[in-house]
Amino acid sequence: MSMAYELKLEQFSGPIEKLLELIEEKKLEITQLNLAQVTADFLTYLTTIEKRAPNILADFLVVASRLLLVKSKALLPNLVLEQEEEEGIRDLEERLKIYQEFKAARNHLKNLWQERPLVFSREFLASRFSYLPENKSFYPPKNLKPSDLKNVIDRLLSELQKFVYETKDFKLEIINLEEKMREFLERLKTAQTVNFGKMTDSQSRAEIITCFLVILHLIKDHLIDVQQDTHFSEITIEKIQPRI
Amino acid sequence: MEEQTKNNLTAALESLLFIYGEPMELKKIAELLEIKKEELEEIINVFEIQLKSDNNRGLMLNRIGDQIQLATKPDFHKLGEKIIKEEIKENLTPAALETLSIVAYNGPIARSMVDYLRGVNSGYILRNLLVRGLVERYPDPQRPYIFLYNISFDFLKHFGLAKQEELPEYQKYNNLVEKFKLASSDKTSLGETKT
Amino acid sequence: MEEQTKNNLTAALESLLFIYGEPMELKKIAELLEIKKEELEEIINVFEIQLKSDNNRGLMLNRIGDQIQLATKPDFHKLGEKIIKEEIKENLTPAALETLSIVAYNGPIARSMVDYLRGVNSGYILRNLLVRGLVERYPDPQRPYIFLYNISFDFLKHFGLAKQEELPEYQKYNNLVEKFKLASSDKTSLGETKT
Repeated sequence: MSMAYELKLEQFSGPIEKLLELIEEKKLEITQLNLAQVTADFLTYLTTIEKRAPNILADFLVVASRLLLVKSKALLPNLVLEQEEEEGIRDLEERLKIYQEFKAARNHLKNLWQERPLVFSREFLASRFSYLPENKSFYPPKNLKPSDLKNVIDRLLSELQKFVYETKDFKLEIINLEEKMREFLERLKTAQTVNFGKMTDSQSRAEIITCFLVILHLIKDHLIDVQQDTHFSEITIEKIQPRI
Repeated sequence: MEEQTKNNLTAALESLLFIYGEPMELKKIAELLEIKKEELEEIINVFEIQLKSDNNRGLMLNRIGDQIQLATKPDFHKLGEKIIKEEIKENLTPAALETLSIVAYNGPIARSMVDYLRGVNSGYILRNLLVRGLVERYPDPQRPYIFLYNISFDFLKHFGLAKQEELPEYQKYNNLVEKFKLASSDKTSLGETKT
Repeated sequence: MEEQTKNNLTAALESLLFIYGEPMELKKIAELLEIKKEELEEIINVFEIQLKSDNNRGLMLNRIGDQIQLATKPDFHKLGEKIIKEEIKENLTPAALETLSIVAYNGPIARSMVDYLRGVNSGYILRNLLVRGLVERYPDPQRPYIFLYNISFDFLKHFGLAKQEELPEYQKYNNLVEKFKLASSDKTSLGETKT
């Protein structure tokens, strides 16, 4: 990953902050009902992240999936969620509340921050020469060989390399999203319904995320409908017949 | 401690920090001055108050954890800017501000906790803050495979603060997250790695 | 002069000399403090007496013709030598070794690039290597406020090498870093400081 890319990444708030922003824009309090109200906005924002900062997408999806649970609960009052899911929602609510309160602290920093330092210190041994014994100024470390330097730089660069390539791989998979969407709609053409479990069975984390995103997109565009007949049962994805 | 010795030790501390320039570990200072750490703490207190209360003095003592550094008082920043002419403008992007405020009010803090509060992997942002020198990290003494992040002396310089605790409403926001840390400690212990 | 202003000017003088480090012309100081040279002389006198008479102070004022400099009192010169010996006798820390290897394989190199490759601010460590004579620096001819660092000739000689290119697999590692440099070229021009 290049530094320019990192800089771009720095322009994006985290998902909790973003969600709080959406709630506050509408002057709402943090309640489950209100979370359901901003779910659509959050999903729209996801597309920005997907295009411009794909390597933090997975984290936004974690929050998105919890919001979808909140939303389905609001739409289907009889829906019973698993205990773990309920906890996930409560945890999200809790973090949002902390975050909201903490916002004042962040504003303190923002207001007090000076682009140029207000305080100055001295360089390490700024007046070194007066103290150097025997006026010598060369102190090599003991037992250091050129090959030691080679070993150190080799390790350092391979770590950096890992850091760069992990990100690249992830980007490539996400870029295939549009292709995946087409593929998926193709399958629905012939099958009419598809099971989410089957679709994501034995796939990598990145692929499951991609699938999930595809589904979110298609729901948003009213191209598919998602159903779960009974609790714990398989999620079925159905193509919506275009009205003529 | 006798008055005379204490005086000499304050003077010794001043000259030591003046020569060294960079932040210095209390342990190292105590060794060099050949005194106990408790004695050193006492001298530091005296020195700190002297600097702060005396309008004749242009210097102050900055402290983070077990390190101290001698620096100029913020009142004289215009003079500093005139002498040190190069561009040292640092701006804060939204993600940097978000991350930095968590570290500032709650450091030393593990990355997993920053990630959890923000809801996003903060590895890149923290690395960037490390590179810019606004944040420092060191291995957690309790859990050697985990790094703890805290603000740096350079961070203090941008605010003209002598220590982290001087941040506005520090205690309030520190407590807020501490409470939360406790409540969520079982969740975060899962995904931690040294990064 | 009023007491209050005089106090502030003494403090200003102290912070000015503290930051500058080297001997400074009286004329220049008067300009920076925006006072007349006679007023400055008065303040210098007061400051000099304060430093000399106060056993709490570890610093003194050196006068060389029309220049003054802040320095440690002779009583503490031994202390200064002790720090240097401590710093020098220690073997290189892993962080110092890392920094040295980057400079050795990729010098001349700007500090911001070393920071980026290591993922952490390296100002203090570079300064340390400079003091030990393992590394040299000179201003970048293209960018006036930026220093470029390289492995010192003394150190190469110590290794028994005639030039940097004789380091093991020099070309390979040098190329690798050049690649990273290109990838990051958008940023390096932003946050650089002269250190």
